[in-house]
Amino acid sequence: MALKRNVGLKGIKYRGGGPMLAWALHRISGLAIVLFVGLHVISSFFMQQLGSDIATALNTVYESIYFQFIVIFIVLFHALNGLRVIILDLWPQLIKFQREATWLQWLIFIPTYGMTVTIMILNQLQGG
Amino acid sequence: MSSRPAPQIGFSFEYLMWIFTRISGLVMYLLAFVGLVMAFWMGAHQQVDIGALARWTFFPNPNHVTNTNIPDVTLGWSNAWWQVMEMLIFLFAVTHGMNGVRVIYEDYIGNTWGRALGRGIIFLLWIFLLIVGIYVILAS
Amino acid sequence: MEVTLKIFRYNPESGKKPHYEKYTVEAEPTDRVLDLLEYIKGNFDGTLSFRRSCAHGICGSDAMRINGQNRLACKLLVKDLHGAQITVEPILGLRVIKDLIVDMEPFFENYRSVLPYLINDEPAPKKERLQSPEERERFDDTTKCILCACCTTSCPSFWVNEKYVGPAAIVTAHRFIFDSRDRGAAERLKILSGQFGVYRCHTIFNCTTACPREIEVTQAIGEVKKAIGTGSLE
Amino acid sequence: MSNYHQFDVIVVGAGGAGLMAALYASKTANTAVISKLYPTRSHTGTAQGGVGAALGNEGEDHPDWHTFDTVKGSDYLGDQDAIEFMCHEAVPAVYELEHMGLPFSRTEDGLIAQRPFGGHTNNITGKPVRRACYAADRTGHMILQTLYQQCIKNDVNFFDEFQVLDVLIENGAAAGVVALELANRELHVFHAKSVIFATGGHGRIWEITSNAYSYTGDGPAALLRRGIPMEDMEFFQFHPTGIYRMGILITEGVRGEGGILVNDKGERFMEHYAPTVKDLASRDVISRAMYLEMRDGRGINGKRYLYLDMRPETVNRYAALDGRKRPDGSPYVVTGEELLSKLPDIVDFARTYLGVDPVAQPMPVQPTAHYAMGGIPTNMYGEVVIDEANTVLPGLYAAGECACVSVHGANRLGTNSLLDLIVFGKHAGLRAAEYANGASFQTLPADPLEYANQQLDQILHSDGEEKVYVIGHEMKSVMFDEVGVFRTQEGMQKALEKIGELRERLKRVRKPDMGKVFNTELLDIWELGNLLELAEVTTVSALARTESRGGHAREDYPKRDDVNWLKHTLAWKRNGNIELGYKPVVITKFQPKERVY
Ligand SMILES: Cc1cc2nc3c(=O)[nH]c(=O)nc-3n(C[C@H](O)[C@H](O)[C@H](O)COP(=O)(O)OP(=O)(O)OC[C@H]3O[C@@H](n4cnc5c(N)ncnc54)[C@H](O)[C@@H]3O)c2cc1C
Ligand code: HEM
Ligand code: SF4
Ligand code: F3S
Ligand code: FES
Repeated sequence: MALKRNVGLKGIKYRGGGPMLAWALHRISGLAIVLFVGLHVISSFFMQQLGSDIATALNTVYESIYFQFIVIFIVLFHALNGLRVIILDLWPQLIKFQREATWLQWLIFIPTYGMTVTIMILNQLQGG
Repeated sequence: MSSRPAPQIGFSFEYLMWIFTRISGLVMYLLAFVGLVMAFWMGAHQQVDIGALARWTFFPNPNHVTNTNIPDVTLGWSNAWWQVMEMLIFLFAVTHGMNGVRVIYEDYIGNTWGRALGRGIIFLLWIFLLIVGIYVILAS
Repeated sequence: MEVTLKIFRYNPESGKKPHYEKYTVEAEPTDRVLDLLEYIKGNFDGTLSFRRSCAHGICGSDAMRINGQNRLACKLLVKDLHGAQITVEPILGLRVIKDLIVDMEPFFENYRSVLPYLINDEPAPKKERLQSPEERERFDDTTKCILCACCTTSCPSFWVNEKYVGPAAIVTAHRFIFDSRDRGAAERLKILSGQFGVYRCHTIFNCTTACPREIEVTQAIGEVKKAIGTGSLE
Repeated sequence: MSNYHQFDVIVVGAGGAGLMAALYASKTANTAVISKLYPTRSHTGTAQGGVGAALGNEGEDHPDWHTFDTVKGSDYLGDQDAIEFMCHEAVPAVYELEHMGLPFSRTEDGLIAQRPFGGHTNNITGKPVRRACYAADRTGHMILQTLYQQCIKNDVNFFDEFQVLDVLIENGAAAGVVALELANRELHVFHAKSVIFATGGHGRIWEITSNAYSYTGDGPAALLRRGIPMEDMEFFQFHPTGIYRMGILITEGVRGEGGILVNDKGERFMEHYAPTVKDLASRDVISRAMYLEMRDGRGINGKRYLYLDMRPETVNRYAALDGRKRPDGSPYVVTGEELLSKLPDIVDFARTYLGVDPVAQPMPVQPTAHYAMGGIPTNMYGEVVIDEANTVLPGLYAAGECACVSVHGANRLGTNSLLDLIVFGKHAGLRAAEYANGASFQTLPADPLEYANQQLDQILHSDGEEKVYVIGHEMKSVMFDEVGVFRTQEGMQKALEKIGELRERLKRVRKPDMGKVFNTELLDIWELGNLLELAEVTTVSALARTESRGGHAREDYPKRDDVNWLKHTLAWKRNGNIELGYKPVVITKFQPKERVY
């Protein structure tokens, strides 16, 4: 008997390198944003209609600076990686520059995210 | 050396959703860009912190704009134009996102039955989110 | 130099679970991994099973996962691995029959599903059909495919769903879709625009990295996606 | 019985010859192909340079020139009627491949591109002619893929990973084959009216070889055991340019595009051995020249290899010296990119296996065992003939490298093998179907599996000390040293003794894998048995032939001897001994002449 077709967690060990990681992050970030937006909408609804406590609790989480670090990371990554994917999809002849595209993506991501986070921390410190 | 008939453009569901994902991605960029530029134009530089700005960029809802120092900061920011803007971006984001969920689900599900079931559930969720979201926007 | 091979072992008849076994051999830096496997089979354990034929990367028999990446054992030299331990495992996403041998049938079934042959019912001329060097160049890259399955079995989309036709089948389809002599593009594009066609590809690029023939697999898939959208075969 | 199958035509082997035969046979008869490898893994896929046909797309050419070149290349041992047939059929056959979808490289006018190859000349000027139709440097790959694709299109039946062990011959006619299913070690009987063998060559007999692991001569060995003779087995081609120590082939196309061979002193030594065509002389001539250079200490650093140089500056310098022109009359000048686009796989091989960039550095090469001219005797319709009088064995056919028509005689010209596959594959297929449609099934013997079962049992019950791996290596090394490019009486005698010893030792191999699932060790042992069988036939045939001709070069008999040896060898295995017989060569238009290039 042959073994069952079963990739499971072995796939994670596959050394796909950068592009595979980017895809995994894109997928996770996309799901995370859906979750984030979805919960936010529903909690806003409850707050508006019932002034519910759950909503306030959730908002506290959402507005905490640590959570915002994460959310901004996720959104920024998803948006930039998505842009790379879109560009390569619409002009497949550029796919041979995929490596360069990935570099460029991080080149934009790191300063943008870094700056945002720094300003937020500075503001936080000032605001007390 | 030889001319051959080009195939007709095939409008398969998979293709339409695929191209929608790309287009909606670009549209969100555009809308966010407008939101960001106009926020600055309205004086965001002095009025809001960057977290709020980020949230506004994606969802230009005045509720997202807070500033402990200026009590009525959102005054100029809440009007019909922004409601339309927010609805648009919300529509695109939720549709794009729920379709993404569908794609992920269908990557894993091969059989027709499971696919139909999944599509049904995701479709209902999508409608539900849209209704609730638009209600919230209009009511705020 | 001395290298240790850690090899995935599974024998369906032994009743034992899959496990890894280690073998230490003396190797030249210019030895192929395949040479080491042959040596181990010949000297230590004759039951070790794997497929191979040409031994120079052109028949596509010996795709396996070496140090976590899909490679042809005959196209990878010891010196290129930079390490004293080499892990050898079967490719992912196909049923393991024995040791490094997997069931290739689903792979070939996907291949057959994209009409992998020239379609042209117009009466042929007495001599060759003409084709300019540029028209020939258009699909040159994808004619190199040896159906080794390195690409398809490195693709996470294929791992989770073997009905996805996979990069290898799309590469074959590409080879015909962009051949100026072919008339079956519409039919193939229709198949590939379906549920298990090109849109299961999320540009993960594992396939391109894995391809031992250095085919720009993801680009080929991208061109097919684009042809579906634009209806143009430029 | 689920392991019993019945087809009109059975094709054993799914390389170029097998698939071509299957395509044609399946048009009118119920046909199945049995192959021990997945069809696309067949050795045809490794062929690089091209398929020969006098299309005349890039300069004047005629099938008759092709015929003469082939006769001359064969050192006059080829049968001239068959050669003429093949060279004329070549032109429509190549067009047919093109129509099937084969992506040939193209000329500016959109025609099939052609390149020069060793031994192919303009019969008037003696200069090389562009006759090899190519698809970059993967012509065989494209032929194999295209034919397999056509088989899919036409719904041909395949039994992949089934290894044929035995052939059934009843009442003097073919009755079927016995095959082992690799996946579960079960034996199957394939009952057929016609059986076509297309199992390829047996180059694994030699140490340094361009041939695949699967090249173990299963077809010829099975037939030999059933009383069919082998023809011209002493003629085995050593290709001049194999990668040093690995044997991986560097196509003659490299020299076709202008590459040259140099020795340690940096000399283009082929000038001395073949003044007119130099590096494009036929393969036996070049391999021998290389051997002599190395023996006289002019190997690179005194070692046993030489350089193959295809750097653009070298190519251009010698092209200018030779006055080489492009088809449009302009001088021949190449760039690195151009070479790269015409020979991408070669560049890849050199980079991978040698760590050498061939556009910047020369490649170390040595002669490598390459092609079996000899094999199962057939006539030009693919029918197997079993004696000096060319008596046909009804229902049995062979085509491709395992067959000996003989169109290659004592030495095959490059590009003629792929041609052989498609021409004789096709005709074998047609004949086999025609025969099957007019014949009835032979009755099978009471226990068709008897022989195979008994042999397998013997291997499985073996419990000695010997290792297959070691025995195999000893055979390869003695054959390469003693029955290689140059041969002597003594050396071959030594080899023969060794083969006898190894055959005995093979009976005492250590206990093999007893499993049923993909028992590849069992097959390795079986295949080594086949190789030893054929090594013996090769050596016995070679010992008897006291002359030098084509691929068979004897130091003790350096001259060709047309008076005594212008004849084909036939070798039978009878009661454990090899018996030899001879049959005449068919000569039509060309009387034997001295062969100079
Ligand atoms: C590296 C290389 C380069 C070459 N380049 C050229 C070239 O440029 N031009 C040219 O004309 N020729 C060239 N040749 C020669 C030519 O490629 C071969 O001679 C030819 O491809 C042989 O084809 P075939 O159909 O006879 O056998 P193959 O293609 O080898 O097929 C043999 C088939 O038989 C099957 N088989 C074998 N044993 C069994 C068994 N026991 N049971 C079931 N099935 C079995 C195998 O699975 C396989 O499918 C080259 C050869 C090599 C090795
Ligand atoms: C500028 C903003 C955005 C851009 C450019 C963008 C771009 C993309 C692209 C190109 C894809 C397809 C990836 C693929 O096929 O591999 C994608 C997938 C996805 N997106 Fe977005 N997106 C954006 C915003 C969002 C938002 C706001 C959400 C959530 C509401 C979201 C959720 C998802 C999900 C869930 C997927 C599916 C992921 C997958 O298939 O792996 N995206 N996005
Ligand atoms: S595309 Fe590359 S990796 Fe995939 S099957 Fe073909 S040769 Fe192998
Ligand atoms: S790895 Fe898979 S997802 Fe696409 S780019 Fe390659 S086929
Ligand atoms: S053995 Fe042929 S590709 Fe490795």
